[in-house]
Amino acid sequence: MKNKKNIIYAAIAIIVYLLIFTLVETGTASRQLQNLIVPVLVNIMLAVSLNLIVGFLGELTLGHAGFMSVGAYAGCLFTVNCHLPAVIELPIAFVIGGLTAAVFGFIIGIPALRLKGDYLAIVTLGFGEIIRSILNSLDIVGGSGGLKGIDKSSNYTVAYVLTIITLIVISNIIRSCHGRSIKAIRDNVIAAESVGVNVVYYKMFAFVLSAFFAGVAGVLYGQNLGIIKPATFDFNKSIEILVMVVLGGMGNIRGSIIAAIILTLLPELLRDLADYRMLFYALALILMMLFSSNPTLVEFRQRLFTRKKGGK
Amino acid sequence: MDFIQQFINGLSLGSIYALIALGYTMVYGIAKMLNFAHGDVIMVGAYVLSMAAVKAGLSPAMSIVFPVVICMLSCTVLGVTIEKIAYRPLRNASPLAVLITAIGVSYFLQSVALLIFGSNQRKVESVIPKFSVTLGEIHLSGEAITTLGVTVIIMICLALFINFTKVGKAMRAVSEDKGAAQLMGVNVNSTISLTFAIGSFLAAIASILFVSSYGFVGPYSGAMPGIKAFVAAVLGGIGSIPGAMLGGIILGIIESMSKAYISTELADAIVFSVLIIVLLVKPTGILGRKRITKV
Amino acid sequence: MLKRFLALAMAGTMALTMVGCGGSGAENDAAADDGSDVIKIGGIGPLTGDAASYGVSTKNGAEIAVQEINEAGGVEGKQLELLFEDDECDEQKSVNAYSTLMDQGINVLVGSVTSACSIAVSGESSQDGILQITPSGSAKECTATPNAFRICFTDPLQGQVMAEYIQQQGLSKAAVIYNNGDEYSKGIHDAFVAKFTEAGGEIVADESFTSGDVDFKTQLTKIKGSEADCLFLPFYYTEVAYVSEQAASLGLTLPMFGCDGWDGVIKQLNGDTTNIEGGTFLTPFVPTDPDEKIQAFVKKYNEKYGADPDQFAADGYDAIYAIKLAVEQTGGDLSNEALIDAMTKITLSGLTGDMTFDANGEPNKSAKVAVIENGAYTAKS
Amino acid sequence: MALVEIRQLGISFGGLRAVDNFNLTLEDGQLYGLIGPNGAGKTTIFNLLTGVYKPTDGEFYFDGELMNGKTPIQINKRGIARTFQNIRLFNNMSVIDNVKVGLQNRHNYSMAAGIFRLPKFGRMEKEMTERAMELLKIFDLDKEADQLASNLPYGKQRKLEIARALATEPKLLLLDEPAAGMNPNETAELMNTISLIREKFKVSILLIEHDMSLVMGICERIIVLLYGRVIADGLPDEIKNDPKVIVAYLGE
Repeated sequence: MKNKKNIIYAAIAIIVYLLIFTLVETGTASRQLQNLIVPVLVNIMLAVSLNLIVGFLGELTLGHAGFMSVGAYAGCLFTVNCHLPAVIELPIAFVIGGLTAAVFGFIIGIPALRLKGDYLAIVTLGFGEIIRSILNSLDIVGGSGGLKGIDKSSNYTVAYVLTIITLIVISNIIRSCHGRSIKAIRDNVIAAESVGVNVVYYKMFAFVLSAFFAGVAGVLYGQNLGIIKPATFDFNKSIEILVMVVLGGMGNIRGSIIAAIILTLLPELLRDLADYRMLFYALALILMMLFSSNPTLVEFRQRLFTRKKGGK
Repeated sequence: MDFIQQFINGLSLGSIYALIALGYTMVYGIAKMLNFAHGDVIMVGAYVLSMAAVKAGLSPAMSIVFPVVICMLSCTVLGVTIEKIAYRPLRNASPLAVLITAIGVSYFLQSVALLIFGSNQRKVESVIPKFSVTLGEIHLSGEAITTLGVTVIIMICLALFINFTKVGKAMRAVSEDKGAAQLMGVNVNSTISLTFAIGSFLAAIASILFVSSYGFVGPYSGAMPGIKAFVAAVLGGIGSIPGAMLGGIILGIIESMSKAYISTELADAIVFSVLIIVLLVKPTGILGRKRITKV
Repeated sequence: MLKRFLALAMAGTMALTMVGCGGSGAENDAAADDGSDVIKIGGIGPLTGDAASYGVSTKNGAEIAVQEINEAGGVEGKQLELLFEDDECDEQKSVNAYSTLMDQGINVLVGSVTSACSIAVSGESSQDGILQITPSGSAKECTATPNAFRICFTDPLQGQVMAEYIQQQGLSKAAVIYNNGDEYSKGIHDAFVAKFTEAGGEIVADESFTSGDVDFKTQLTKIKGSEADCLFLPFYYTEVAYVSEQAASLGLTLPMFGCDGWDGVIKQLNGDTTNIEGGTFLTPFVPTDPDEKIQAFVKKYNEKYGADPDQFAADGYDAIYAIKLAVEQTGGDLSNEALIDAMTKITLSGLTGDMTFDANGEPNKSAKVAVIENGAYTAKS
Repeated sequence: MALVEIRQLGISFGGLRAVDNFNLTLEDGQLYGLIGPNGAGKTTIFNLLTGVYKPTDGEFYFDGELMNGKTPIQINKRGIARTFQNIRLFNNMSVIDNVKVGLQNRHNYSMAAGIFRLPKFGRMEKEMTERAMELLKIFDLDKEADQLASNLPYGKQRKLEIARALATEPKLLLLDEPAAGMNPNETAELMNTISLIREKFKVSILLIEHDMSLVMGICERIIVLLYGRVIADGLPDEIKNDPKVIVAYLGE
């Protein structure tokens, strides 16, 4: 039963890749879509990794863009200064970016041991802003102008492989005893401690792992774009990722993937609306939250769907 | 001399933060939600003020009173409307859903302002009569004195209102336990509406004093002061009225002092570091109440 | 289950819509030579977000140029069409916008308006080889690729020119405030500081702030306590307005100098320039310049958009005219190589001065100095 | 030394003396009851024994080892497990996963095994599933194994909490009002289950309960607490007739 499921997932992963491959290589897909493949995959990695903290560990953070930026800078700084062949350089860059971000994940995990809810949210927001303001004033990484001249050596295949690795690692962890410990902490810290779950270790672990993948996603982002600047990784970026997690469903990896795809493509599709785009995005955000969380509307929706499903 | 002037600069900046933080803390304390759109209500208030000031053409006294009243009315109505449309349906939803909605409202107000007023900042004439006090080399602007005075008065009024009136008691009851308050005959919905009305009224005052001090408003003018004030509220202990005041003033002084004596580039980093250190030492902020988890 | 299916279906449909409108991008070069009557010009800049005013101005200026050219019969028998996309001043969105434009088969690109976005786009556009003219991307790297040109000055150039100018006025102790979060401001600042000290001057106060700041009293108080004899403010007019008012309220009255981002400050102050009287800045464009061409542009802009144009609008306008000249130079050949080659051969007499372009994509043009006097900009040469 | 040796244990919250001079010796396999009116300090004693609170004075030895100052996690690893007065389940996890979290205390595999699905992962997960199902069967919860814990009826939630505590393979089990909110039938059933797990798992039990039929029915000895002090300690029959206890419960 479980094996069958894994085979299906593997098949889906391969089919999706082949689909992308055909669309891109035959030129069927528009430039716009081709160009969006990597950003979509970056966002999937970010959303899924944030879901580990927000959805599975149950802690609210508003500083995910901070992890992403640290990783992006560390990894891209390496590629800018080392001129190795891309095959060697790129994997090292991803590891460096991921590890650097993981170190920051560890540092930011410390307050998470003491703080909860809104307080943790504001502290992580603060951490993100601190990172940004330090990057802004560091001339060796280009200051506010950003780090320029990054080799654009990644492509959609690299991005796809990284995304699949992220998905496999995170979902396998979630469906292991370690993931159960993380979820137990989310549901009830005191009970988790009473049955011997090492709360400190697993909280730290979730932060470190989540930061690691955010860092890798950051490197990918930088390698794809060729330039990174501190202003990109602001509070709004963190919110953008958080919105993907919340819309996709907390603790729902598939949901995060779908939400990341929709929310990356949506603004691009709304380009025709020009000036009204942000307005629509804001309205969509409010309405989607109302529809997914308002008791009356949720009930209405469920009733609608149950009837269609034949009264299950 | 410089030091005193810098201290005063910090104080005047801090009193603005404190004033905005009072609105945050008020809403958080009672409704238990982070109203991320608070800063943007201030922005809307500033635009309203600028339009009302232009259209007036009344006697000198009225030309001050009229825009101020219009600004207060529209902010209050806006706040209550936002609560009714966006927040009330999510009364029992997860705090995260409410937070995202609040962010949505914030984006909404910003983009509406952008569509109506364009991206350029707009000059708003101060409604506070121009005066300033000069002691030797120390300058104290009229706006700073007014802001500080108004903030202190508002803080005292709010504290009295919450602690000694019947409505205030109802608010505290809602804050402790919505369900129990309802059983005790408190109308939870109207109490929270009232909270938003007061919060937005405070936003109106903040917007009047903010534009009087700085003179300009743009679609994104509310965002940064909003975040800073939010930090101030958390620093002082969110939900605590004197805490918001204290947090705002401390934040303003730290910001000013670190710009003056450490580094202008890293001032924001220092402000946030102080916040993090304070919270690590005292997880509920300086004046926040300790919450005990009962096992 | 159904919900999940719906979500998936939605994501799929969205992707498919994009596939559907594809195809044209791959045949871009073909489109260039198919003898159609339209030259498609892509434009990219921030139309929403913090930096929206720059993008909007550029777009407006470019639209006026397009309209003028089309009314005069187009270029080489072809009409111009401007397709302008928003990038919110975000590099990723800028590249997205570029791809969208490529799908629509643009022949030339005007953009992006801001530096970092422009650099990110040139990473893509250099692979396509398409002519890219950034109207206002002032960072050095904006023209790093062979296909990229710019209309405005570079940041270092402005800093150097202003350092020399200030010293010519007999001032030697400068106080500087700059925006640490903005590359433009920092670029001018760095070059200014280097040049100013090199020439024997002294920087007695070097202060910064970050984008979004509105309180400058701390920095100004520090400057007041220094021995500065002038104040250099290399940043945009929005913040300049704040600084000038707050300096006055602190009793700080030093002569003020700035950069081309100052353009627009008078409007920002509602015409009340008491606190910034005598402020001097470098600019390629002054709307009060009696020059006939400029007055005609200002009039049209006012009619169409109800405001005075700023330097961004002028840059956008000039970028379109540069394209017009390049197309005329090639005799209607819209291939990328021909257009890029033509760029180095044209002489543009634009709103922002007379200019030629070198093979590196840099404009050669002279700077004008503008002084704020009695509520208006006065050109000073 | 006995399994549990508690000597003059006490804790103060500010000026309030919540527990004072508490002594207890519990041998392997014994079942003690802890009773007393509300606010007497019963749950506080549980919190002291499980490391949630740190005692201000006295000593607590478990299996010959001093437990003062140990964290809840360390104490659980030494072999003490508990349930809670207000049920604390992992509500958004399935019933079987709740038990598995408890099992993980003894059955574990490395992170790498989890990520790469090494053979050890499959082996351990299979073993854990089997053990968990066994436990669930004892509490008649095996049919609900895949349901969310929060969807269980109240009585079953209490049982699941006991099952989860037992999964950590404790030597001492602390039950905080296990029969609260149960009807007489369910209580009787619970009594049987408690006797059963004593037999099967060879575990010592200390339980807090207000339901006298349960306390008198299964406890070997009973300790009565009032205002943080022990006022009586003895066999069920002695307690039943102790005038101090009657006064404490009924007033004079």
